[in-house]
Amino acid sequence: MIRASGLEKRYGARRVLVGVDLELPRDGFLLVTGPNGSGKTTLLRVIAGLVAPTRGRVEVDVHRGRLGFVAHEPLVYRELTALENLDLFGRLYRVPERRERIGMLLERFGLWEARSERVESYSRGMSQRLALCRAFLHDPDLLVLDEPYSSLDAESAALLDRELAELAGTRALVVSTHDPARVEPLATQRLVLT
Amino acid sequence: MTGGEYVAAAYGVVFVFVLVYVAIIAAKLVRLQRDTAELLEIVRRRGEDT
Amino acid sequence: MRYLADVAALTRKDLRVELRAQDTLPAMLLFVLSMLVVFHFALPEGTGEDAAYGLLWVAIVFTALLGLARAWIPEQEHGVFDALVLAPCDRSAIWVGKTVATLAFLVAAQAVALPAFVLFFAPLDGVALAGVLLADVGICAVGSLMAAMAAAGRARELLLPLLLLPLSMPLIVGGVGSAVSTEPERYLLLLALYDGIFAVLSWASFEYVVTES
Amino acid sequence: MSSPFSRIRGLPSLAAFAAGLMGLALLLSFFIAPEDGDQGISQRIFYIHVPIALTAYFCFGLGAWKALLLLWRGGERYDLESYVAIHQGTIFGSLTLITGAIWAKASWGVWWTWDSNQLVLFLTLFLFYCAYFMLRFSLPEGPRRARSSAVYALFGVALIPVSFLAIRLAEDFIHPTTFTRDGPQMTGTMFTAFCVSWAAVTLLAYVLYRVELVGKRLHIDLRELREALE
Repeated sequence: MIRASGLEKRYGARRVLVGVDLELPRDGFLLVTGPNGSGKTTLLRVIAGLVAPTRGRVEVDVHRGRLGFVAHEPLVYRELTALENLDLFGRLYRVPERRERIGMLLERFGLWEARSERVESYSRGMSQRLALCRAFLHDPDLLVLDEPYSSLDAESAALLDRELAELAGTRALVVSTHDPARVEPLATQRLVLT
Repeated sequence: MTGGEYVAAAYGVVFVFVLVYVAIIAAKLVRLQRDTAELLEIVRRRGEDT
Repeated sequence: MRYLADVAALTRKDLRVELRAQDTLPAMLLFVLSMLVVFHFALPEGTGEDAAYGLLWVAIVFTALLGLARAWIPEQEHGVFDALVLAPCDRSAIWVGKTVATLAFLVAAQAVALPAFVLFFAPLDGVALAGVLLADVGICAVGSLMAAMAAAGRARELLLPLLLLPLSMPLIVGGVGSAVSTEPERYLLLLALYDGIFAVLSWASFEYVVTES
Repeated sequence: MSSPFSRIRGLPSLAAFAAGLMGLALLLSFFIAPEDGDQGISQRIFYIHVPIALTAYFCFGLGAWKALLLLWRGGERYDLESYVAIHQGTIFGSLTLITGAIWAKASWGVWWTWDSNQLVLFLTLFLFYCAYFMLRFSLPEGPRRARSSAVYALFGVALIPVSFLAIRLAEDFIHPTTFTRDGPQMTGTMFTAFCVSWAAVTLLAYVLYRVELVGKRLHIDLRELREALE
């Protein structure tokens, strides 16, 4: 699913990624750990195709429509409600039975009551959960999650654990996190960036 | 200003521009030379350490 | 067909976001009206109507610039731009949606400004209105692309006018000409030519401006 | 088959050839070409002003061509080449405006005239390409800056015909030209002087372009070397 060799990324003189090689099968679960500024986010953005590596090559053979991405920011419109955001992305990703699937996801992530409120009135945790809904909306083959647990409360974190446990093995996952303990058992591969 | 002086002015400006350009390129060459010397220094020092 | 559905979804999103945020449209309206009032004082007694048309077009261009400066702000909050770029739709649809939405707001602002202009200064005939609409299309098309370029830069409010003003020169000539000239058809043709060339060029190059790989 | 031009590939010989050609051009335009009937000696500015303007167009065209290659085929080197070509174009552009102003002063007694479509078009393009550098300095280095600059460079070339048409149409209502200056009728030697100086100035621009390119590539290689050593 993902093949990368000699990946390097440099912003001016600062080398963010050096000599990263990885190979992830279609059902692999890659856990990426490392201190702040070690290039976790950059690596995940390179895998997602948002950033071009300075040197080296990365091949991700998944169609853009089959990729789910969660970043530090929720990537949703502040002025729109949860329903409107998911409806927009549902259309762009051509999700079948869009309404039912959105309803189910909002229910599962505890956002059903707040579905018609604007995202700008959401707490950080709620926005993060909406971002997870957006990433899972089209049932992607490859999920790239950049510190998905950030700003989630205990209950939501447990919820995400169950989700990841369910997904592991059925599709490719790349997860970067600060407390790897939660995800450690599910990981089939580990990459520590320094 | 007579016609001839204007012609001289026009060609003069072109000449000055080219000269200024050559001066800028010369300045760049000097800087490149200094950079190369620095790198040489680093390599030489590294050579002595090993 | 898919493309049109994407464009419709994106345009509806842009219109809804803007109507909810309620900051660009009212600002554009007040801006263009206050400019017209300022022009009244700027035009000394003796100047003819032509000067008024000229200043109208200055007001139109700068109102468009005001709207375009805010065009991609919603996408930059919460980094939504990445989500749009990652979506499987053709990226030019994002540009079409934004252009249509910005055009809608510009026309809405002009719906108030042009009657005010006729009231304050000089009449506007059908051809002049056609000139305004054609120029609006041109400046929104090119402006949306330039705004997307400037969005990735540091001094984006400063950069956008610099990028757009030279490009809008033919639009101003076409616009003023359609209002002032005795045979305005040629100017409408110029505007149509401009729209044709630059709308297609913007449409084709938008993808390159917003992606890296 | 080594035609004389195959030996000219190297930069030093190219520069030498350019210098020779420029010398010939100066000789022709000052001494060989006859003096113009009505404008007298000031007409000789024509031999440097117009070639510089055409060279600026050539540089902008070269920049746009490299930009097209970047967008079409990708490749880091085209971004630099497009940038340097447009940089040359702007330098020759400012020269065009200055020599044009001198010519306007000599021929019509005013430093600037909106009547000359050529000069007005050039002023628009000059402002456009100055904004090109503002765009480059504002965006962080990377593929996105290269692509945005390339797209902007392509817009520049599309702007030339449209602006020319707009300026020609603008003549009617801004103010009709008080005097028309159709292309100067050129006798045989005048025309050869013009063509030689055109070729000489274009070659000069191309040599400066290549020199600057070498300098910039050397700078990038050194930076890479430095990073490798750290």
